[in-house]
Amino acid sequence: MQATDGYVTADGRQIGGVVLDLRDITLRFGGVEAIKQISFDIREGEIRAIIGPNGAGKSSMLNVISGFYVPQEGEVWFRGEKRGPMKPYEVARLGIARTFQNIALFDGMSVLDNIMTGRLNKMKSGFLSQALWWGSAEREEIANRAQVERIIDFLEIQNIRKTPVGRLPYGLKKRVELARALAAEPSILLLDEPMAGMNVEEKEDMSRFILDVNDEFGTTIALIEHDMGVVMDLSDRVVVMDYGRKIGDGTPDEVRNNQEVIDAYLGVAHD
Amino acid sequence: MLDANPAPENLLEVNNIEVIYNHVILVLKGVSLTVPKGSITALLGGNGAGKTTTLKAISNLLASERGEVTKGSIVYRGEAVSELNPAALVKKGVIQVMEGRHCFEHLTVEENLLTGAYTRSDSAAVKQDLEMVYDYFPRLRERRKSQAGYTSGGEQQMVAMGRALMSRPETILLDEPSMGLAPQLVEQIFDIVKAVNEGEGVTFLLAEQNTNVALRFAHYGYILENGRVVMDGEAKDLRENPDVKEFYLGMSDEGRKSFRDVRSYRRRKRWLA
Amino acid sequence: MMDQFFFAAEVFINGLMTGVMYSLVALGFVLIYKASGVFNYAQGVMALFAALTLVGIMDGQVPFSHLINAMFGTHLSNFSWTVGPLVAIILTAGVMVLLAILIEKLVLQHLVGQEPIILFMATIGLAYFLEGLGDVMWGADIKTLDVGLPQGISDTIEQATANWFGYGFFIDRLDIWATFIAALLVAALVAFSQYTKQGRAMRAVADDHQAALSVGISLQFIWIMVWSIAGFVALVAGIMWGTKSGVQFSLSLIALKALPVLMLGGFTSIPGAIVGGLIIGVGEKMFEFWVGPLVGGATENWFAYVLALIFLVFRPQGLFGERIIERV
Amino acid sequence: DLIVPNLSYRTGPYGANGTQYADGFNDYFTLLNERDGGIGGEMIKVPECETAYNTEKGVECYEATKEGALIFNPLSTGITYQLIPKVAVDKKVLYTPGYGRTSAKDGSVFEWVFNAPANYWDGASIAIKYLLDENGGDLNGKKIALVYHNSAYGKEPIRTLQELSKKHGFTLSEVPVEAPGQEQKSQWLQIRRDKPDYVLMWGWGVMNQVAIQEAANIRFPMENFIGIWWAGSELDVMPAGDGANGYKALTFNGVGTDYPLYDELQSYVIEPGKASQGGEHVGSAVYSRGMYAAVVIAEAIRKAQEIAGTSAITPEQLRDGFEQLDMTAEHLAELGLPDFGPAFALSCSNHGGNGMARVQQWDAAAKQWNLITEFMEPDAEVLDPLIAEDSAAYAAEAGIERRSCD
Amino acid sequence: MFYREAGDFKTSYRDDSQTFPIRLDRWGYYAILAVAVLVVPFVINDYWASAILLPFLIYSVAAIGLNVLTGYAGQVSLGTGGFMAVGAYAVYKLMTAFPEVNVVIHILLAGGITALVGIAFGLPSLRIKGFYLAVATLAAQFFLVWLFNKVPWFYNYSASGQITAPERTVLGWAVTGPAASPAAKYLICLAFVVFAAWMARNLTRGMIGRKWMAIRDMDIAAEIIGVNPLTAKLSAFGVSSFFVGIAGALLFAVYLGAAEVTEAFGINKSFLVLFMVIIGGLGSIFGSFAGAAFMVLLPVFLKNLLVGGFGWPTDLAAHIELMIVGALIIFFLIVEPHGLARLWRLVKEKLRLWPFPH
Ligand SMILES: Nc1ncnc2c1ncn2[C@@H]1O[C@H](COP(=O)(O)OP(=O)(O)OP(=O)(O)O)[C@@H](O)[C@H]1O
Ligand SMILES: Nc1ncnc2c1ncn2[C@@H]1O[C@H](COP(=O)(O)OP(=O)(O)OP(=O)(O)O)[C@@H](O)[C@H]1O
Ligand SMILES: [Mg+2]
Ligand SMILES: [Mg+2]
Repeated sequence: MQATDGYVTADGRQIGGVVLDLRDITLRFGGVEAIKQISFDIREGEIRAIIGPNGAGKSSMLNVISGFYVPQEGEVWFRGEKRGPMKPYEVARLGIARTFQNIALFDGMSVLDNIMTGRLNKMKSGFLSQALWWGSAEREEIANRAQVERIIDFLEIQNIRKTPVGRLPYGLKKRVELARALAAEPSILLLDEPMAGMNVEEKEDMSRFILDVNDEFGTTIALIEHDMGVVMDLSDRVVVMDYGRKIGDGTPDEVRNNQEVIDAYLGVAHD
Repeated sequence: MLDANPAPENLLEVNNIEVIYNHVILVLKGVSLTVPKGSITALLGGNGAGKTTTLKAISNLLASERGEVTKGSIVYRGEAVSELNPAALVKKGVIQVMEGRHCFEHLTVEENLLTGAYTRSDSAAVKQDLEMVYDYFPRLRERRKSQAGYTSGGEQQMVAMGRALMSRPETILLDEPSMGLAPQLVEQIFDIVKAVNEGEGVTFLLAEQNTNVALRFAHYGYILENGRVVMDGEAKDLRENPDVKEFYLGMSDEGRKSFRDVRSYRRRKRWLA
Repeated sequence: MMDQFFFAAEVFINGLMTGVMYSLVALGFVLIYKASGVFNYAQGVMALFAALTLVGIMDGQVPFSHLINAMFGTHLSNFSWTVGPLVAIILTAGVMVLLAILIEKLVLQHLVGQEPIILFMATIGLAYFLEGLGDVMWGADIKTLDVGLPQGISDTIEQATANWFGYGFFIDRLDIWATFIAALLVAALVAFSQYTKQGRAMRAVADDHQAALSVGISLQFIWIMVWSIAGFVALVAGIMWGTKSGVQFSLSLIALKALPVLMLGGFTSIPGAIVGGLIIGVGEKMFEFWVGPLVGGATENWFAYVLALIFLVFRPQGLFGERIIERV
Repeated sequence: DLIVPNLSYRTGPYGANGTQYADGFNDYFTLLNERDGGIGGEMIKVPECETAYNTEKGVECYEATKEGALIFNPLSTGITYQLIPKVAVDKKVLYTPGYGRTSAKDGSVFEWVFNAPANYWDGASIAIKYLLDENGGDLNGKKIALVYHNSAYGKEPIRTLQELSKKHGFTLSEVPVEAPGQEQKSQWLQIRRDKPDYVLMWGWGVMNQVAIQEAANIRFPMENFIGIWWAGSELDVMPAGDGANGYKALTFNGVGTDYPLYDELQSYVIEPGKASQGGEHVGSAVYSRGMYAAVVIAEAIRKAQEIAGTSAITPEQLRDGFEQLDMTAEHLAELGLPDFGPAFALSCSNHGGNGMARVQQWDAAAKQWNLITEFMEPDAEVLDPLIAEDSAAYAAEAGIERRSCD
Repeated sequence: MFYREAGDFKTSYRDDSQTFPIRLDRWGYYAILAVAVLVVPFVINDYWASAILLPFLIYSVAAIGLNVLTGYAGQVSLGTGGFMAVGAYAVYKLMTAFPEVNVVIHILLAGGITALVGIAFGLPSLRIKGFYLAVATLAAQFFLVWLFNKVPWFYNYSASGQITAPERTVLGWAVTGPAASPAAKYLICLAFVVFAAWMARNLTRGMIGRKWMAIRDMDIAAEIIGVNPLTAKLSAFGVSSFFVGIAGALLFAVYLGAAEVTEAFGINKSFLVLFMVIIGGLGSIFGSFAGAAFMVLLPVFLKNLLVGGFGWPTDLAAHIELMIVGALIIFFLIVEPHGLARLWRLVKEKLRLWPFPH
């Protein structure tokens, strides 16, 4: 549909080539076929939404990308190379970070520590140095802490940095999760329902963060969301899934007017 | 609700309660609300406002989170209930659908629904209700034999909702029923709420972030900020309130704003300060 | 040659029987784990406590006699009566129910919703307490327990097998009884937990305390019920092991023999407790018998665990345990 | 006052045995205090401290009671090993009759430790000697199995038995039982298969009861089953009921209450209600052994007072008392315990006596132990080199100068 | 407001991540350390050393070790006794094989050897989780004890299988063997405790610690955000066993002086250290100390009270002591399930607010 080396969005951003290409993915759990023969791609710098009814297989798709589920069939291509079987932590090293639908923060740790874990692939000091808190370990800790503090400022969570995350209300947890993902300075950010359980005001905040990340760092974003307002406003292209199949793929406007999508998901036409 | 003649059919009254977690964290700072029989009352407010805490205080589920009600009283059908254990409260007809699903992971979907009917002994009627739930949520019928832990987020939400309906309650406390549900299903769930409310006279107190939908279906609403009720009124009045419109419905004078445009300066609400 | 074969068969059968004895202890663990996700460290001590109480009642011992004597300078030891086994068993079961109620009221109730390791720790506290209580109540002597279960080699089986195979099998009559009793218990418990409302509620409680509360399941009731049943199972285990080796402190240590059984069968599976017991029993006996002499013997303790460990590497939830749900 | 702490254990897996021993120990000193006003006019104080058979608690008890104490008797091989180096520094006497470190018999290395009248190696040797007597002096080609508690204690006799098997031509098989020993099916099936002529047992606690039960189960002839003295209490045989009839065990003390001393115990201690724990276990095998330990200690104190010319003796003086102790048969009879223990004499180099013990047999119908042999001497020819070797190794390891004993 | 942090501002991230960010705490700890080093050695006697301080210090090291594994990395282990035995036997073999080398090096090496053994037994943790893992570590416990009991090489072929620590000196002071003074033993243990606590603190405040905690709190999520479970879990097993091995070495060489594996390093040790960690507080270094103090001091205190104070017979006292210890464990769990460390923090929070309720 678009030129192979990218396209320009309505608001004038330049979108690059394909960074992540999923080809004919099929994923089964015993008898349940969660994903059936799905192919789609994600391009450099774009905001790509994945939508669909509950149980359509959206989260499973993200799990396939993160390497947590291994599809029975199909291939994942990353930056023009076929990705072999990879452990999730190896995928993380490729610069793919994510948030989770059912918040997966580390409850026993403070907000600050949670976000710091996001930087684990950026910190290289050796075991001994850490054990003795000598030289590189301390310097590195401080340098990374400074980075994290920037993210904390950016997401406006300064006042809770030392709070254990277990005590936070839902919405703030989502924000901390985003912060943790951002701390990894990912090139691709996968967001699984980042705005569930938020009111409009908070969704606005979240939207602002997502757009800013995309803008400032050029981060590619894949986004699952049920709020059509958000999806339609933010995303450049949308994939629609239903019962594990892909039933639509295109710009928000194209999807919005796709009859199959309306029947399966949107119900009444959305404004 | 400051009527001159207090409605006698107030099913639930929460009077000025304070909740403290872990002996030190004061979360609710004097919340009062009343839920008339047969109504749908919405509890709105941002993250951390204290909605969940309020609901848990009512259903006495705070103890297991090391929280306690330190002041105020909770009256259900004219009877103080803060000393009852949660099971006794369910027997009285109050059931809560907890935030974040809380399914029994290792039980199948069907077993989950059946535990909802734990307090009932009319097995024939239970069977009927099971069918009713499956009719409300056809997706669950398909997955009846799978372990709830392996169903998708939305499916789990349906299980939680269905499970509550199975107890044939008089009052349902619903905590964020729309969270994580596809738009059509949100409508559908609220339609179910409405149907159950109108058809069977079940009273609802629901905490909701999706103000838009909530205010469309509710009769009355309370807005909670920072552990206090900052505004309350008939749902239709609230819908018209300009502040509510801006902060909870995302409307400006020109209609709905695009999420892309919120990046510029925004006026912060200052109801409390 | 033939003798060797029969001998191996005898070791095998005796292994099975030993396994059943282990299972009797493991069952109590499974029940409580299933119903509350609590790993009840005190199960072994409960067996000891039950057996002590049973003997105490049967012999008409004055409970707390040592304490009373020490405080008031009296010389109490026994009442003038003794109690028949059946009545004593019923009375002891009553004591175990009472104990369950107390445990719920004083311990579990206050720990609703805590992490499993905390509850585990609480049961350790309980184990200490019960151990002390058992000693204070009934004294620390070794007591002989005889509720009329037959003991010793079964002559019938020996003669029959001697006639058939020319090799008389030695099988302990107590073990045969244990097998019967275990089979009965397992059948009853499986039926209870899978097919009754309370059984379902019990599994629900294990999954999520809060959610169980929110649908109106009374944790209090479920816990008292389950701990009572587990107390009864402990009593059965205590009777069997107490008959075998006298009622004494070491009885509480059989819990350690039940752990590999549990692990292998799966913490949540009642049939698993039996199958696990059989595998462990046979495995450790065969190993001790044929490999033990080569490496110096006394291998049973660790071998049971290593055997279980090998199974776990392939099935991390044990043979019949519920799948561990891993999702994000 | 003379302080003789009683490091006892009345709880834990071995609590039942420990209780009886401690009672016997206490009661004898009570008797001396009540009847004679102590020893040489000094009252004996016996502060008791619970060790639960646990080494760390044992050390705690030792430290807590050592102030002013003369002598320790912890009834645990593990605790003994802890205390051996400590008593040498603190200069306290350690008396471990029938347990502890065997080579402590060598007084030139273990200045402060005494283990008369017999030790484990003596026990092993005497058991074999008894079997030799039974078999007309020839054990050639016989099979003997050793069932043992898989711990330091249980392993003690192995070396000795191996030496003896070389000397007498029997084959020895070793069958360890992991503590606590509640389950011994495979061990006894093994014995059933190998059909040894005799089984010896070094067991403690529940292991004994189960072993005797299982032996009865496989119809092992009980009279060919011999336990060490710690596997020879009523507690061990009672649970097996009639099955245990004929079981034998070594002992170095008398059993039952058929000694003149018990009359005095009855009138001075038990009847006035001063008996430890109400006198429930008076006359049992382990009670008697505890009492016997107290008798030896009392006699050593008496001897020390005699040598030192003072009644308020120090531990050093007590050590000297032990080293000159001569327990003759007559002396025992004077104490009201004729033939209760072996006659033995100690010296600077010999802290273990002559190692004599005898055999007792269980009569299930009468529920009592009967002594069936006289005191027998162990095979010094085999034991002495072993002891010399082990004590030399210890001396080298711990850097101890061998004391001159001339 | 007895306890204040107001006015104690941090101006650099380094200050903010230090061990005791609050000035009052910092001074408190320095004061305790000063007393421990400068006063205690001069007043210590045999009883205090043997009955209280040595076990307290040594078990603190073990508890820190187990806390790393269970409290920080979330892997429940019941193999502590076995790993302590590895430390003890390793130090014994080293001490007897290389008498000329300083014993401090032996102890550290013993820790290292234990770390290797711990890593080997940690391998199943990659598949096995929760209580299943706890029970699986029992395999290590029983196997190791059996091994040390069975293979005479480990105990230098001594007749009874006991091992006895020869005398070794540090800076001219005997620290092992019967002639070691209580003060010398105390100081060497104290040095290792301080070293262990400091090192554990460093590890847990840095990235390694965060990886452990991430695995503990939600292992799948941790893996997806980039934690390699293999290295994280095995490093936890390694570090934990290192400390536990040191504790075992100290327990044998400095405290007991002689040991027999079945008795000194049995399953009860594993449970004891686990109790300390849970009672003290999982995931807290301070908790390790609190738990060790609780489990070491309480029985001694109760015994002295019941037998010494009330003059009860020892057996009754021992039984009732068990009941009281059990009841207290339950009581503390009910008051604060997260252990004494959390209780202490709560008290501080209250003090900060005092006299206001919240
Ligand atoms: N167990 C707890 N311990 C301590 N603080 C808690 C606990 N649970 C909730 N809180 C605090 O109570 C406040 C109110 O939380 P609550 O969950 O009631 O908010 P909410 O209105 O339901 O928010 P959301 O819309 O995000 O669910 C929050 O600030 C939260 O940090
Ligand atoms: N590990 C698993 N084992 C078995 N079935 C699974 C597993 N993970 C997902 N499923 C099933 O696959 C289907 C797709 O699940 P998925 O979580 O991807 O849905 P989703 O599109 O994210 O839905 P929602 O919007 O409700 O979150 C569901 O029916 C779910 O039950
Ligand atoms: Mg999803
Ligand atoms: Mg909420």
